[in-house]
Amino acid sequence: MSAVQVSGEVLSLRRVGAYWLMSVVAPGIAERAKPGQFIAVAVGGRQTSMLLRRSFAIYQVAERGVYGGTVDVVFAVHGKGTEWLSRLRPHDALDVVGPLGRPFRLPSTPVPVVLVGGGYGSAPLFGLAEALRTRRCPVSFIIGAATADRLFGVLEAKRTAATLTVTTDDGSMGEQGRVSDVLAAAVDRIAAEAVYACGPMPMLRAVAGVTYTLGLPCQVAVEEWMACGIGVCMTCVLPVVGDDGVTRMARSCVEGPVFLADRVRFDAIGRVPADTLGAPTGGAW
Amino acid sequence: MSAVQVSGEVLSLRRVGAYWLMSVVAPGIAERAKPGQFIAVAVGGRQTSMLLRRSFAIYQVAERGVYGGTVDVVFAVHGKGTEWLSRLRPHDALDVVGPLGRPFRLPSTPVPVVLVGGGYGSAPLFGLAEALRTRRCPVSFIIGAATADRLFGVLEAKRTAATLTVTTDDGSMGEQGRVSDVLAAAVDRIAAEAVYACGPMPMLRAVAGVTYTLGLPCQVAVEEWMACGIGVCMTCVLPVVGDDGVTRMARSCVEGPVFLADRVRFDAIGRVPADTLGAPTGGAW
Amino acid sequence: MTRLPSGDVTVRPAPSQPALPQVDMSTSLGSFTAPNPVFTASGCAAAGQELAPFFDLSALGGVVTKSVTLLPRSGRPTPRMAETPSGMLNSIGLQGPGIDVFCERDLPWLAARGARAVVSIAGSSVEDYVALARKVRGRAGLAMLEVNISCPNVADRGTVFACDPRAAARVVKAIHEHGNPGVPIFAKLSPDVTDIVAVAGAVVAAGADGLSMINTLLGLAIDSDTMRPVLAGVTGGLSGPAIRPVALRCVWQVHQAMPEVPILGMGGIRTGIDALEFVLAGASAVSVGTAVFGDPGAPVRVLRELQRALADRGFGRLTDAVGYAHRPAGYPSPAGEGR
Amino acid sequence: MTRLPSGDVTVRPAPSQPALPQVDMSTSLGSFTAPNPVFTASGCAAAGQELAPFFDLSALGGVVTKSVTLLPRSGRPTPRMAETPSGMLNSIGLQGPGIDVFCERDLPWLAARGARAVVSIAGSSVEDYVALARKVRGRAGLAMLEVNISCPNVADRGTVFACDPRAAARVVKAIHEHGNPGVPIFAKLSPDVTDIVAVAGAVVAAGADGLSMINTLLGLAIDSDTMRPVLAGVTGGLSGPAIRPVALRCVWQVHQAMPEVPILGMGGIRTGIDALEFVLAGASAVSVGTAVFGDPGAPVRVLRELQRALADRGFGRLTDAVGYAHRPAGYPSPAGEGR
Ligand SMILES: Cc1cc2nc3c(=O)[nH]c(=O)nc-3n(C[C@H](O)[C@H](O)[C@H](O)COP(=O)(O)OP(=O)(O)OC[C@H]3O[C@@H](n4cnc5c(N)ncnc54)[C@H](O)[C@@H]3O)c2cc1C
Ligand SMILES: Cc1cc2nc3c(=O)[nH]c(=O)nc-3n(C[C@H](O)[C@H](O)[C@H](O)COP(=O)(O)OP(=O)(O)OC[C@H]3O[C@@H](n4cnc5c(N)ncnc54)[C@H](O)[C@@H]3O)c2cc1C
Ligand SMILES: Cc1cc2nc3c(=O)[nH]c(=O)nc-3n(C[C@H](O)[C@H](O)[C@H](O)COP(=O)(O)O)c2cc1C
Ligand SMILES: Cc1cc2nc3c(=O)[nH]c(=O)nc-3n(C[C@H](O)[C@H](O)[C@H](O)COP(=O)(O)O)c2cc1C
Ligand code: FES
Ligand code: FES
Repeated sequence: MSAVQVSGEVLSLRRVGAYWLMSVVAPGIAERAKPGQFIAVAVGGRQTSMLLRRSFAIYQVAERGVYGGTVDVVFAVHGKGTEWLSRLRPHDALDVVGPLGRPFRLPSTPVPVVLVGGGYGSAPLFGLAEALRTRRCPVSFIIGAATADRLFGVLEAKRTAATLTVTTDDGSMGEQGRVSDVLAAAVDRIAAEAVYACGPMPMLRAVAGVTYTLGLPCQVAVEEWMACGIGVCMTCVLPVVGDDGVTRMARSCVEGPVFLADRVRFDAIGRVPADTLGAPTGGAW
Repeated sequence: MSAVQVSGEVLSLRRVGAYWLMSVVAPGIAERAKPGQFIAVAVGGRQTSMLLRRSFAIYQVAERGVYGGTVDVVFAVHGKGTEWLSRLRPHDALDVVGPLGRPFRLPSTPVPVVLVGGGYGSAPLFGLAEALRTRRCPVSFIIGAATADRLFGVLEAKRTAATLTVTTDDGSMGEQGRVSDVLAAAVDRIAAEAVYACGPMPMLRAVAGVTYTLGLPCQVAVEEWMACGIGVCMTCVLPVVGDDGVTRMARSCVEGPVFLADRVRFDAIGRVPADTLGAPTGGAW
Repeated sequence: MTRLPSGDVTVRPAPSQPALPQVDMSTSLGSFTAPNPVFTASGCAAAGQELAPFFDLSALGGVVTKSVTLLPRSGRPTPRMAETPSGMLNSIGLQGPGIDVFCERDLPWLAARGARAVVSIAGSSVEDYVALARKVRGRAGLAMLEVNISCPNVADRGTVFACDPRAAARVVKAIHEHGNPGVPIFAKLSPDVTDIVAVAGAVVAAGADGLSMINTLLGLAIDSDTMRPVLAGVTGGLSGPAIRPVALRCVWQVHQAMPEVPILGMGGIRTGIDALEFVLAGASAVSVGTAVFGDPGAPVRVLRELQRALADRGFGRLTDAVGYAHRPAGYPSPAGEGR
Repeated sequence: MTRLPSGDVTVRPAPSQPALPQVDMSTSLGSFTAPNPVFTASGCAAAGQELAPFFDLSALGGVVTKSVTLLPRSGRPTPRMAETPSGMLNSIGLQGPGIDVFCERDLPWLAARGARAVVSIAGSSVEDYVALARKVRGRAGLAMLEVNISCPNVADRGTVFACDPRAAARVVKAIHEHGNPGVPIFAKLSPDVTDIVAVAGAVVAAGADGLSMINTLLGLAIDSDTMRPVLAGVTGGLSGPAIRPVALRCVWQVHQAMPEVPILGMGGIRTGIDALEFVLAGASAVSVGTAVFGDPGAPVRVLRELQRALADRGFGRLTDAVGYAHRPAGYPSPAGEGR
């Protein structure tokens, strides 16, 4: 469903561990949003030197409410723009474009699935879990991060998921290790037939490796630097294999952010593989 | 006394007619300020696209207080920066440099004087009036503007001045006309021996014309576009005749904003008179 | 998806648009007369499809498409962009499907929607450009040809055509004589030259019907953490409001030197007032580029704001405002009396 | 002045500065070794006096003075400036007292305060430059000569010296041979050229000990109310963070072409991280210009921030960071292990 641009309003903003949970009144977006899609918000205000929107995965939405539809996102303060966002107050205006990107595709039959989230990457998985449950798919969660305060949604996952495994690199919570270390076991436990993952690129690569050896279908939601978020600038590309077996530099904002894991050339992120359609052939370009 | 840079804090901000009256906690500046000096404030916040400070004449100061010294300015919303200032809230941080520029020189004897203010230009005259009164100089006020809402300080002038004349271009308050139309009469009434004026350049020129014919000494506080406010950039210049009779392009931020009216080449504002020191001599520059 | 506790809907009315004052916004770019002077910018609107959700493409003067090459191109590795103060750097490397797919898929799509396509072409040799111009000749929806000469010339150790008046002229002349696209040819100039008026003069003499200016400035950003250039391509093109003063200067200089040559002006336009400044400096039309990334609806907003700004200043026709900032002292104001 | 109702004073402690980590900040610019790499920029610090209330001038690597001419100059009419997105335009016209007053009044003042003066000179002929260089020869406090060649060459219908490699080289060669100031000669380059590496090569071959880059970009602003150029001088020089990517690109290109030539880098530096980026790109020192207008204390703050940024990245010496962004893959990191 096509994106809209709305002048929204901050409803609430609060800390959750190492992150911020922001609720924005953005009528028109909530109604359209599907799990895995994202929004792009303008930052810095009228006379700002920051031209580009910041993108955030949709954590949850409320289609209607006293205020009209609301969209929630979970974000980490990374640089100038997110720092500005973290200082917003309720009722401040926020220009939002969304919903953007391709959502997760849902299984047609009620098969058990494992959802794997790294850091704030678990945020979009809760909407997905809900949609899966309405299709009566047993859902198991794996949530991981570097440290305990960077885990998001552990309690909610406990409440809503069949099983939950938590990992931290430093062992400050759950099992010490990476989500990919515990994936095979989690799949085994519920005889999962599909895996969905969202998180940093190295994690997605590891998850894709595991699902590949297990021979399981896997969808990943990637995060690439984006200038426009709507498909016109070509900055957000990564090498993806098409149905025709040909590798193209695909725009993660419109052809993604959700991709089939086995189509993403994780070994070549940031590069242009030589066999990519239209890859440099030496001098002649 | 030399300027300081302080990270101040907005104490209050309220509308006064067509203007905003802003009180800023700026310790170190209040103690140093003299009538006729100004402050330069940074606008737009951290990631702003606005690089340059905005300058405002000091209306009044409180050297000490529960908050430390405060400085008050009166400003009109003119463009981006003043628009941003008008949306500040108490406790917001504001970076202030001041006090800047040369203050009004005070008469050594208790002579009667007339103070002439146009628009927000009357703001700096109240501090001056107070200083003059401590020297037992009878003070008469002329306050003018285009319309009634653009007059500033009428009540305060009524309260504090020996006599007050108000003019508006549209006659919406006081006498219809310009401040310069009523200056001669005001001078006459108290046998004034000096005139001080602050306001738009055309008004200052007219006032200078009147005091010239009356043979009275007159000091004017001018307003030129300023990039730095501290004397390093050379953007704020106007042609001024020096003690040696030579015209130079003088920096209004450090050699002004207060000048002797008969030294300012009002006929040549915005130009470089041919007899200016180092004026273009054709090709050779 | 997860539902939050919810009450009644409050319908928020869309901000009502006050009716626009009457101004004749039409403008001529060589033999092409556009209904209005606001266009997209090449590489900032792809081939239009992605902007359709945000506004009606036929409402613009035209849609300038991403520079297309003879063969498909993968473009450069990532990162391809860096945000800079009031600007951004990009290093895309002309990623695209190639001219054949473009003509089969994209051009017809635009034509079907009544959009006027300004096709931007990019090559690495004079022959490339000629071949590209031939490919689009007579296609439905084609309104103008924009020749992006900010490309390395393989025959000349990769010197950018736009940086050498002779090379730039050779490209335009060849298109004019051998590749004639049957529509106005606009040459797109780079600001990274010592004398842009000389380049402008050369391409006009070679047969360009008009000039698009400016392309991006060559820039670089360093990542202070990795302590290497941010862009995989090392250097990139600087765009956005940061470069607007440079763009206005280029338009001013070229219009002053050759007032009869139509200019499609661009560089940091974000509002109707920005667009007005380009028109006053000498542009007959403008492209809105980077602003689209921050505000997908920018082109139509700019058009609306420009029309109002012209009316506010007493202009009944856009064309009366073109180059107006060059008028001598005492020249009659749009409203009539001298200024 | 008017007193508001007042109570007790609250003394607010100045924000405490955490002690700076040890880093050898000294840098060599030809035969001149500066204690640290942060300088003011010509035209953004006058001759230093006005900045003294805000910081100790001797704490900087040096004070680059406003370009001085042989005779006094009134400069141009006003308006002389316009604020632009993340930048500003200026058109001052080299207002100044002339070299004699400068040498009598300003240079001694700086010397008396232990400031290292980098004297910037500007002329309209080769002879002017030679005469200026002679005038400052052997003066107390003189650390370097910066040759501002972004000036119209009267002998060549006003073409700017910096825009013509031959003219630029002629100026530097003449100073080198006939006007030898007895200190390093830095030529200040303009970015408004097709090939800045060529200009750099020409002036270095002519005897320049180093390069200052970049000067402002030529720009223009239109007043949408008067519908004329804002600046009395019509065009002006664009400076500030807006141009930083262009400045970094110029420094990068020139350092890559001639890594042994010291560069005084500038263009939009506002923080220590900005300064670090110039150093990593190849600058041995930096000038802080426009940032001073917004923050009079900027140069010393930038110095502090740069020192901390270097320490945070494991650099024990500034010189180890110069050009570090050009290192090949696998080059040892400042901390030792490869990156
Ligand atoms: C599809 C998508 C979904 C995302 N979801 C989330 C989320 O749910 N929570 C969250 O905290 N972050 C999320 N991110 C990352 C988030 O967009 C960046 O952290 C943010 O843009 C950084 O902006 P900044 O101004 O703080 O950093 P700066 O470094 O100041 O940003 C400078 C520029 O780089 C771009 N940029 C920098 N880092 C990133 C990045 N990691 N990804 C994309 N662009 C970047 C910015 O958009 C901006 O244009 C998502 C990114 C994408 C593409
Ligand atoms: C010594 C002095 C004292 C002043 N005192 C007052 C005062 O008491 N109250 C008040 O309302 N205004 C005063 N002004 C004018 C005030 O500084 C400008 O109105 C303000 O800078 C406009 O900023 P802006 O961002 O709103 O406008 P913009 O047009 O967005 O400003 C753009 C740039 O132009 C400069 N500029 C624009 N107009 C002026 C102007 N009139 N004078 C100087 N610079 C300008 C700004 O500083 C900025 O750099 C004073 C100016 C000076 C020089
Ligand atoms: C991401 C991006 C891609 C671009 N691609 C092209 C291109 O393919 N061909 C071209 O002629 N110009 C291209 N440009 C330049 C723009 O068309 C325009 O000339 C420049 O960005 C200045 O305008 P702006 O500041 O409004 O963006 C591109 C600009 C950007 C930001
Ligand atoms: C108001 C102003 C005046 C300047 N005057 C000179 C000058 O006289 N000589 C010179 O070489 N550069 C001059 N410059 C250019 C600066 O020295 C510097 O090269 C340029 O502004 C880029 O640095 P910045 O962005 O830090 O200001 C001037 C710049 C400004 C803003
Ligand atoms: S972010 Fe612009 S195409 Fe994806
Ligand atoms: S404002 Fe810079 S010298 Fe006066």
